[in-house]
Amino acid sequence: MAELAHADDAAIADPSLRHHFANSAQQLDAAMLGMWTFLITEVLFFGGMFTAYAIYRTIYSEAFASTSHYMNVILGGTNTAVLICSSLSMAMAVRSAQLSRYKTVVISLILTMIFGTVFLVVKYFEYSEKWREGLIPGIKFDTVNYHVPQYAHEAQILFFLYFAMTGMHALHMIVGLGLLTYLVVKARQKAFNASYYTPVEMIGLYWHFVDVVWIFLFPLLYLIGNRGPH
Amino acid sequence: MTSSHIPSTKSLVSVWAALICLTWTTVGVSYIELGELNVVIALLIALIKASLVAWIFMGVRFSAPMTRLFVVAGLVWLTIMIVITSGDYATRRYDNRPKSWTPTPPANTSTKPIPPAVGNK
Amino acid sequence: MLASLPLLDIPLFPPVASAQARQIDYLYFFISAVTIIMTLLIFVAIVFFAYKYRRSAHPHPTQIEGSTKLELFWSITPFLVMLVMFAWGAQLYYAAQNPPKDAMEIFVTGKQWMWKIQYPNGTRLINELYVPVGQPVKLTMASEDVIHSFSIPAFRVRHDVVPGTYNNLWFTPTKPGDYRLYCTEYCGLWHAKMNGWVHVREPKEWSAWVSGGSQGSLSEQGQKQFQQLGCATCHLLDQQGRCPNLRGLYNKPVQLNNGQTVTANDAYLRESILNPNAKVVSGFEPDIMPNFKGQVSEETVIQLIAYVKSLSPSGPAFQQGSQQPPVVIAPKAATPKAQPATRQ
Amino acid sequence: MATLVHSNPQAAEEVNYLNVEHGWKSWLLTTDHKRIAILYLISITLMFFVGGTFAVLFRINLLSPEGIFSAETYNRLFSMHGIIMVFFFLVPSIPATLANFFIPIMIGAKDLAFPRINLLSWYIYIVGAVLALYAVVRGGVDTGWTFYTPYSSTYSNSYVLAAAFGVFVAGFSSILTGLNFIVTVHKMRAPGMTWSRLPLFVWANYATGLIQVLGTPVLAITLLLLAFERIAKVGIFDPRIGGDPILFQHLFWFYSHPAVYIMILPGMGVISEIVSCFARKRIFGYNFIAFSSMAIAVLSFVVWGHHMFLTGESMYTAVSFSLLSMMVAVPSAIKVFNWTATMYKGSVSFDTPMLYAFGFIGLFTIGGLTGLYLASLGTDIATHGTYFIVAHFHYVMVGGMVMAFMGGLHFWWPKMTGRMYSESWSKFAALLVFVGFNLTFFPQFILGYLGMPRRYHAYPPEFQVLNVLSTAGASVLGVGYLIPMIYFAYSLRKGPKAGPNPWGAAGLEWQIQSPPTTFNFDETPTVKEEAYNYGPLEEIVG
Repeated sequence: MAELAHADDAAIADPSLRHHFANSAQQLDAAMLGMWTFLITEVLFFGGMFTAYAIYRTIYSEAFASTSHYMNVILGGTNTAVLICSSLSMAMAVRSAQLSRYKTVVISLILTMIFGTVFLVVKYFEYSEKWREGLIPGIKFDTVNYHVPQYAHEAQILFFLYFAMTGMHALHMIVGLGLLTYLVVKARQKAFNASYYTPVEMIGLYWHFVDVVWIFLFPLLYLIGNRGPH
Repeated sequence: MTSSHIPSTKSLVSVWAALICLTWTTVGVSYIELGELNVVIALLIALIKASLVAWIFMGVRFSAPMTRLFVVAGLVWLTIMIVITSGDYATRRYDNRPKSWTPTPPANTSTKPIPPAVGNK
Repeated sequence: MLASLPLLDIPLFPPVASAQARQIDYLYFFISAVTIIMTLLIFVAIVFFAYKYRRSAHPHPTQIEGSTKLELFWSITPFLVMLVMFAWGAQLYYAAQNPPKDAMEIFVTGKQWMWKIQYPNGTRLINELYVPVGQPVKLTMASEDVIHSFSIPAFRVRHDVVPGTYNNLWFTPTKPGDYRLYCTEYCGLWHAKMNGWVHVREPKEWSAWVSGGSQGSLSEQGQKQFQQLGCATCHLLDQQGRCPNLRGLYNKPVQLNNGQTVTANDAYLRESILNPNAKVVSGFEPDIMPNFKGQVSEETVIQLIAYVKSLSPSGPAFQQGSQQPPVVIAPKAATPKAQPATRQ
Repeated sequence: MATLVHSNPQAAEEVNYLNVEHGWKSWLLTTDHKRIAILYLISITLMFFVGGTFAVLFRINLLSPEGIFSAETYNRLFSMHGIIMVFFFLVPSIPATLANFFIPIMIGAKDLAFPRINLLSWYIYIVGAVLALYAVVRGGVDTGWTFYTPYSSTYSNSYVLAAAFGVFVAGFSSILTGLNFIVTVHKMRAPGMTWSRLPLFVWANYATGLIQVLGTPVLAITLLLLAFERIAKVGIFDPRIGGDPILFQHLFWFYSHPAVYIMILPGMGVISEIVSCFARKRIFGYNFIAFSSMAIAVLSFVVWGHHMFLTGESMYTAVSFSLLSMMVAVPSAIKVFNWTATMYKGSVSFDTPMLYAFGFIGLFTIGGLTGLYLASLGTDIATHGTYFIVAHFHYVMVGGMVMAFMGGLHFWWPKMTGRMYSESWSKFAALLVFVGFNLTFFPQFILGYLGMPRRYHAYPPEFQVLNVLSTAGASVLGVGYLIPMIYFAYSLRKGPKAGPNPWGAAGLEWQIQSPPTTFNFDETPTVKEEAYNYGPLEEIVG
């Protein structure tokens, strides 16, 4: 356990040390463990939908393959690339916070936010295209001129899962953008330096997690079955 | 990630490059018709990408063994859920497997023969 | 077994009216014995220790760390006892899930707050089930809306009726009488009203009842529907029409155009009626048979299936047909549009 | 309880967490884990009595075979009773109150790892509770606490969305509490407080934290998918488009079975503390009890299939779930044997907490053993969906969990409030609860095997006598739960002052003043000896 002899002078030196922690190393470890535990809950939260996807994919594999006719792989691919770049810029932000480079922290955070917004805009186009083609299960889904009418019903299951998963993912992106704005405001006040960068690190973990979820969503939803030239 | 371990820019950019190439490969592979294998390859590539992001970007490389245990525990619980639930569906009898049929309305009492369903060729 | 307290006539134990009931009761008694023994053991141990080592009589406790041998003993022995319960229960469950081949088949449809029961000879009842003593009965159950659960406590049988699937349940009544029938899965407002009676009668009395007033057997009604719905135009019975010939189809392996082979049981027939393109027989074109989903009612589907079954000689015991060698439906590889060669 | 202001003039005004600051702001914006525990205690007691009144109401309805209220009212009463009791009383009760209060003190820390998240979890609980009460006021939900589709998604026209959203929000409060406990036990232990010196109450709540963190998110996503399906009129659980209602049950029970262990594990932790204190003895087989808590936490995630044996599950799944369900019963058996063995050669005193511990061990044994009827496939056919199951889980939840909660409350009340409560009244109440409980739920075992189905507002006339017995028991139980409210409130005002260690117990929480100061310890203690050190070690049995 942390040595306690000089606990008090550590408290004086570091204003951000919370009273109930012995020293900032213990506080950072606690924050990291807490963040990882939270990410585990997110893994299981998305896990429920992945379980449903896995089951319906095995039962209705042809119906799911028929839905790839409507999935725009180019938009999905660019989105994946955009998210990977945002992960890079987020990692750079964390790195420069650890090295107390105040300017690069602000720039990379803003870069991450730009990539995030680009992702959401592309997502908006995909959703509106699906709305126009009438593929929203329940609300607007014309089973009559679905391109393989016999699979119209099972395809609704996939589109339900598609909107549930990508919707939840987009919601997490929006929350991430909110957190990033908070970080940018604090970074401009030079709040983060080598001895105190926990918020940047934790929101970085959250952002990378959201990217990992998309890394799994993209192949499972967009690259189903054999799709000739799209 | 204690403060002594900071990832170098080189390692970050190389991970980024690897992720982009892997995305290209997974899209490319999906155009080749391999039947069941398509899903397996797509998931494998996604797994590699995810572990790359976790190992370098999320700093699992430097973090304490307890954090790594937590990450592994989370993935183990996810596999428990997926494997056991889909195990049930894989081994179910044909009768009990979900099939798409709708609850049918009351019997068609009119004597007129039923026209074929609208929309079918 | 003390079936009820004499004075207040409180029922303490359900009637034992089916072959399964006695078997499940034996397991029930075994687990009850284990429960009572263990509860008394713990109860006596606590009372004895609490009394013997009460603070006034035993002020100086002797600290004991614990003993691994004792711990291993009382974790392995309970597990062994539980393994016996597990194996015994699994064996009963396996028997309950696999009805005998010669069981008489009755169709049950669970609909919000009533049980519609159809006999192969066409009689239809609501919340009433007449069965002969000693004859195994298999219930094939479907639900039209929510999950119900067909349960007859006197026979110790119960199975959920899940919409979208066929569930079956079987029993062999052994004691004539009237037994209650319940729905044990919550299904809405009048869930408590969804009960009925199971009347077990002697075989003579039962067959008289069965051959009594009924508008033609299920398969005859099925035949009427078969004509009326226009199935006969494609499914010719004497030679090969544009669609597969249904004579002798029931319970036979069928080769599909995606290479799979499926046995043509009730669920296959029902799915092919409601969603024909889901499983197209090899050598035939999809999208020829109209989709009857939403056009035909539950009873009509069951009547059609009964009619198709009556076409195959190896139908269930009710039509005493002899066991014929399995007939492979799929014609030899023929050009799609050409007249497929007739079967041998 | 009104604001806890001390008006006891003659005692030297020692500063403690209660009188260090006053006014509603100091309570509603506190980050002191002790005050948050008191806030939780008040809110879950309210929810317990709301749920309890529903229970008494529908027990009255079951007095006559045709039922006194309408079917509609009965269906909503039992559903809301289930939802409020499970998600708003049983899941948070011991973790959010007693564990929240005592884990930091027991491991020698000033506070939990994330005090602000602790307060946030209480506010989220309140938002969830308000949503659930809104659903109650507007007419309640009639799907049962299990929300089974397709009834809940397409056929029910009650406030399913409001209730499901309330439970969804309350789930996050439970996740945050679990997260707080895990990080605290990992990172905030005082020097010398190694894992093998942790009190068993901390072990039990650490295991509960793991289940809360790993299980609750799946409930969140399941209820979300249900809400989407209810709004969009079509969804993945809808059989009309090929969905499978059983998938909802898989995802629901993946959380809800571990949730029943979230409810019982903290109770087991409390009983380990009480038994070793009132037998003045080291707990028998410390490592085995600690290890069995962890074993329960892990095994509880692979047994959920026994809720669905009769839904057409495949044979292999049913057999494997039945075997695993038998394995998960072993750690609970180990705990019961160890508590009994702890009393061997002890010096047992019969204070109220010990009476509740006796009650817990007896009733939890019956509850646990009757679970074997449901784990073994054969007898599950005869008992699924009947009152046998209602009796089983009430024996474990009310006979086990609520007994342990009352025992813990009586055990730590002097430490939490610095006041003793009346000994005779509390013993009388404990006896009343024990008698009322058995009178309520034992007849239901008989009704169960007779085949009376659950959730029936009207039943065949031959079951009437047993139901009347059960209703009589319910009223005795209700009174048994009201009496503590009175003597606890009385003790706040006029109870005799309780010193730092009224029971002479071992443990860090008994070495500080009661009620403790805001930062618990003047300087962080160093732990040198074992967890339950009531005297030198004399004997190793066998």
